[in-house]
Amino acid sequence: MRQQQSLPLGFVRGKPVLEKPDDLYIPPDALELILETFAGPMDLLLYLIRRQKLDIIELPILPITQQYMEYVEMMKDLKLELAADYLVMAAMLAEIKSRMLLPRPASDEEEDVDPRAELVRRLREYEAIRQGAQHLDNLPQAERDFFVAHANTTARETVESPLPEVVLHELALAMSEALAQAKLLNSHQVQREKLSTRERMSRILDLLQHKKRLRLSDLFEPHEGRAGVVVSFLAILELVKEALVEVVQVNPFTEIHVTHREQIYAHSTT
Amino acid sequence: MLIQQLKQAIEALLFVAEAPLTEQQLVDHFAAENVTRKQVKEVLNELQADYQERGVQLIHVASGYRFQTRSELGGIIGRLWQEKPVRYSQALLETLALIAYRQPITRGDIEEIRGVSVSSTIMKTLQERGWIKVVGHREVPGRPQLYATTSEFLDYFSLRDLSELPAIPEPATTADQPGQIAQIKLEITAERATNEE
Amino acid sequence: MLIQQLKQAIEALLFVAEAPLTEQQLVDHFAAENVTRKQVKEVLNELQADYQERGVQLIHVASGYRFQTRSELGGIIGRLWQEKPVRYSQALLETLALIAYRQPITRGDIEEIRGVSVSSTIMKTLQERGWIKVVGHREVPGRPQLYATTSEFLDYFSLRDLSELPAIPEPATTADQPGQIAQIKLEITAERATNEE
Repeated sequence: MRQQQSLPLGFVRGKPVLEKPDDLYIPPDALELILETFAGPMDLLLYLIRRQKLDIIELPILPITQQYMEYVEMMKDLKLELAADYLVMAAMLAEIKSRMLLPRPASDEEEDVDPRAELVRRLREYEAIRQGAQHLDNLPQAERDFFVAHANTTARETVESPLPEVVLHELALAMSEALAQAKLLNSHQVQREKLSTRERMSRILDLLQHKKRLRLSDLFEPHEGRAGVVVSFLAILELVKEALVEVVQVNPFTEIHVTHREQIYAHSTT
Repeated sequence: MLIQQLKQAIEALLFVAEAPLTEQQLVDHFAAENVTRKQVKEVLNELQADYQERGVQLIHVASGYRFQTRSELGGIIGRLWQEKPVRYSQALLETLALIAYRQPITRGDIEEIRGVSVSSTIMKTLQERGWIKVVGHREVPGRPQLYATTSEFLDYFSLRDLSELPAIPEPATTADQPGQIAQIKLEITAERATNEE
Repeated sequence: MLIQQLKQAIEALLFVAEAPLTEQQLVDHFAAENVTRKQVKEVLNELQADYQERGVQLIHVASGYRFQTRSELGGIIGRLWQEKPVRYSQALLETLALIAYRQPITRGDIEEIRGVSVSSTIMKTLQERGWIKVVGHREVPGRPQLYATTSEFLDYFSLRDLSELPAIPEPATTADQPGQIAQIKLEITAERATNEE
């Protein structure tokens, strides 16, 4: 059996699990825990260095490589599906180790770079990032440490959405567009004169909504003058033409009434 | 638990709870700390006094205590949700124009001229705005309603009567358009000027 | 507008707004009342002082000012809800830390430093939370995406800007410096291109 030393099997809730159970039985859950213990080979390597109270700069490559390999072997022994990343690191350590062991050619001295330099740089950077991760975890976090404060308000309910604005010019343009669509522009030339008539038509119809019968004379307002009388008269003729009203005179020389056509039917049926 | 801590905690709870919290809920919330009802009451009273003159106040409503904004601030706060006015659709404007220029008119007449059906939403919007109203029915099968514009419509557009409606411009789609050619020419000139900069 | 009224209004606004409000948003909100930036600043300072010792505090985060509960009360307030707050894995925190402290950074850079391949789940989680975003591409073969943190990230951790992150050692410089300098230059170019879009 492999010598264990005090290699941890992993960490459970931040505490290193140092001893493998005597009977070598590891519950399946624990296996996964071990796998997930280290965030990767850099994490493991850093742990090994820190545990031995070694300096990253003076990275003692031999013992570290040995320990790392032991750990990896142990994981293999436990039939853990080892992440390829751990093996990549193992290969890297082995390479550095072999380069350290080779005698250095004196002529190359100027270009000679410590084979550990790159790994040391990475380890230091990784250590810095681990610290950063720790800082982030310690920062106050929304929904864990603090909650956004809100007060109730009824102000929102009183907000009225503003009504769209329309300018007169847009209306004329829209009319022109509508008529263009119908290719009816020529036959529907709208004259200002006629608009007064149409307005009067609407007014007479509106009056008929409330009063079923209107005296013709009531529709002529003397204060409007001759022009007003003409407009009213034209409106009545137009309404008759469009079959919207009826003009009735029961007997000659009696009052002429303007009624809704519907009214006629009502009277004739009763 | 110190009363000062309890006060901070209750204050924070009232500001984050989705609904008002009752005295009882607060007592229950601090069951582990053996907080008494008397202490909760005391804290609530203190908080109500603290916030008396602030922008938000602690109010006791039917379902409990909650913080809410001072009622006087309604208008200023409401601006947060004030939307920019939208624009009416072309369909609505054309419908309104047809009613204005061709009144009294039925929905069928409008549909015939526009070649598409008029949505009830448009008619409803125009009626709610007070710009059109039903002035009668055409005595044909179905008795369709006759629409006309209202005096609110005239007021909105500052018109004394319909005869003041502008004459209808030539539609922009026809071929013989001296105005449009001139416009294009101007655009090119403007573009050139920009390029020369 | 009296400063006392302005204070009440700003206090209320900060308590009802859906997101933090910036000084500028507040100045704009009171445009009709001719409120100056100086007055808004003054009120914000006063409010921060008023709430210093209360259960909620006025905090300046990346996207503006907001009221939030004291961090010490997290546990007590958390009881309001059934679910326990999420705990993030070491792998996720390390990835996030790399992006936060070394941005803009590619996935390759992250993998190189962490010594493991970055899981897509982690990147997806970080993006879904709105904490990281792609800010450009490094102009090397494959044009890998450059990641950076967002203001939502800062808001979540109650930070105003990246300089408020607790310091960590600077990355050690390597022997092959020229390459790295060129790389940094490219990153800046990429970032600028994104900003101009």
